[in-house]
Amino acid sequence: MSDCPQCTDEVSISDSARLNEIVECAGCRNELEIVALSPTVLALAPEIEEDWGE
Amino acid sequence: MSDCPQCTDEVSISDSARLNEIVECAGCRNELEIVALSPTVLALAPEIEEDWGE
Amino acid sequence: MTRLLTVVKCGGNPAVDSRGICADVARLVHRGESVVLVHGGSGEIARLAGKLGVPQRTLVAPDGVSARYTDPAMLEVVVLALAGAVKPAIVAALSGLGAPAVGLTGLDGGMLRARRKPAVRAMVDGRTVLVRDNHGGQIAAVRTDLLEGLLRSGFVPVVSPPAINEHDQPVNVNADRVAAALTVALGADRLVLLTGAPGVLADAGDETSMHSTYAVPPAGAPGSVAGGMALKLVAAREALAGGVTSVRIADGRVPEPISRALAGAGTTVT
Amino acid sequence: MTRLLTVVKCGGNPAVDSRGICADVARLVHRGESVVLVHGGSGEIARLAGKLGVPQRTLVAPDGVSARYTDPAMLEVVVLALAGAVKPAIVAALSGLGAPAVGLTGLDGGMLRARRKPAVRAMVDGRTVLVRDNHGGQIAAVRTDLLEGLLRSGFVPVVSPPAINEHDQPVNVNADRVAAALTVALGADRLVLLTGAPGVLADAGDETSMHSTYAVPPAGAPGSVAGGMALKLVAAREALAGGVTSVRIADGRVPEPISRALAGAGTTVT
Ligand SMILES: [Zn+2]
Ligand SMILES: [Zn+2]
Repeated sequence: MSDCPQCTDEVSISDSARLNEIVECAGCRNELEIVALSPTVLALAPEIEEDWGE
Repeated sequence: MSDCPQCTDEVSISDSARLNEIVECAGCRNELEIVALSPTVLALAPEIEEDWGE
Repeated sequence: MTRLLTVVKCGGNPAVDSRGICADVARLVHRGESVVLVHGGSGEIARLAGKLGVPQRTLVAPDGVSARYTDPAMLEVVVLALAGAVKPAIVAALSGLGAPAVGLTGLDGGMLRARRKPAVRAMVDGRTVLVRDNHGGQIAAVRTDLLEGLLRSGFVPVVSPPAINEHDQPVNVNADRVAAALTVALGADRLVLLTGAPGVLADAGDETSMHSTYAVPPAGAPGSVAGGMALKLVAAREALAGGVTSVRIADGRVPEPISRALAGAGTTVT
Repeated sequence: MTRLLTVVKCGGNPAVDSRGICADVARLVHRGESVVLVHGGSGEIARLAGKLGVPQRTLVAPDGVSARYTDPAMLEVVVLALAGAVKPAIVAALSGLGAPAVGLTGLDGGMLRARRKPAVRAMVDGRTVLVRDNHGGQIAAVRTDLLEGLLRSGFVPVVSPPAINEHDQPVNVNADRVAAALTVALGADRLVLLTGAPGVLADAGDETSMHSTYAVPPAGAPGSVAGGMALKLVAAREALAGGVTSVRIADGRVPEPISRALAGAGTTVT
């Protein structure tokens, strides 16, 4: 478990989580990035305009 | 020993001669190229304008 | 520019016959038309990456579309392969056919300015992750002065990625979209995207299933087509949106592939 | 061409600071002068040859002068390194300095036509042998239309080997001699050959032994100078013979190396 930096809800993190993985906070629905592991640190994921084919 | 293709003199070829080596015929003073080994075949070496720095 | 101007994109795909394409470019030039040839080089990139021990990796977006993962080592390989191997071979081939070619990348004359995104979302082992060292980007601006000058003087520009970003660093961009962006910016008459298939196929495994025309949806991923072709259709859509009236996707494996495409072979994208 | 035109050759030698050279090129361009920058890339060639497992070999002529043995594998490495690595880095650097650069090789627009000799004589283990797969040659003709058009439009051409032979195949040529040939063909005002030494040294091990002027003998190998410098002097002689009035060999390792050379630093070749 780790705290959401936006709403401070607890966010459950799987044991197999990896650095830079995106998880969604069930409380505020924001997308969060795992920016550190053991202990897990979450940050608001940057908004990215998705455009593939690069 | 091998024959000069220009003057038919015998040209002595060392045991350590290598392919494409240039030897001079003592008879006609032409430069000859070893174009085959065992048996040795000699050919008149092409005239080349030497220009280094390439 | 009053002469008919065609932008041609060739692969990439080793199945595409670059000698035949060069011969056809020379033919067009010799009858007084102008051509800009845009090239990729996936085969040469793969060969060189293998020789240099740089792993080829793919980013898969959450929607399933995939793209090359251009980390710094791969960016070096991409530029080596395109600018240092594929392009000199094309320029020498065109020269041998009497078409005076000039090889360029998007760096030259600041031709292709790109934005590199600081991070992209990708699927890795079923998880969505942010990838921050991808040196791929999308074209943000095109300068045409260099190309226009060369075309006026009768040269055949041979153009490929990389583009240059706002920090003047090279960025990999998709070559089909380079071709589309140049077609729009130059106000060219026609865009021909050559590929290793007869055109856009309804069934990727069946070469007889070609659409003679294909209406690309106005937004989102084009449906029911595989990876590389989806990107060609995105490029085609960008060209159409920019006012290009003739956009064809056609077979690059046949003799005179450009002439055939201009005569109606392949898929007209609308 | 009415603007002052300077042809600058930079190495090659990893000691030469290409950032400083690019900054100086941009300075000249911004004050209204024209510059053609010619580059080699021996450091990058060596690095890439090592990575690709291509041995670097040298041909030693019977008179003791040596040159790169450019077999087909090495020709590929040379073109990869020059066109695919060194040149894009220079073009991006100049672009970042506000000098719109265009990277070219001798293939582009048929700029540098070379003759490849079918065979050269070389010393191997003390014996004279003929080497037939050397893809090095000498410049036979220069076309200036491409360069002149680019210079008129305000671009900075960034030029390197290879040249193209009569069979439209790439041929390696010496970059110093490329610079000399372009200076002559363009009718440029000045040729500056930058190197990893203060100028022409009387004693190669003593940087204080620089000749401020050096009269190069009208034919034959320049006496009492080591390999790389001998070739620069041959190039300088070719420029002088072609009517160039200002030929300098100067230090490429210092800040503002071109401005310093033009202000009198280094060796004036006469
Ligand atoms: Zn939350
Ligand atoms: Zn004889």
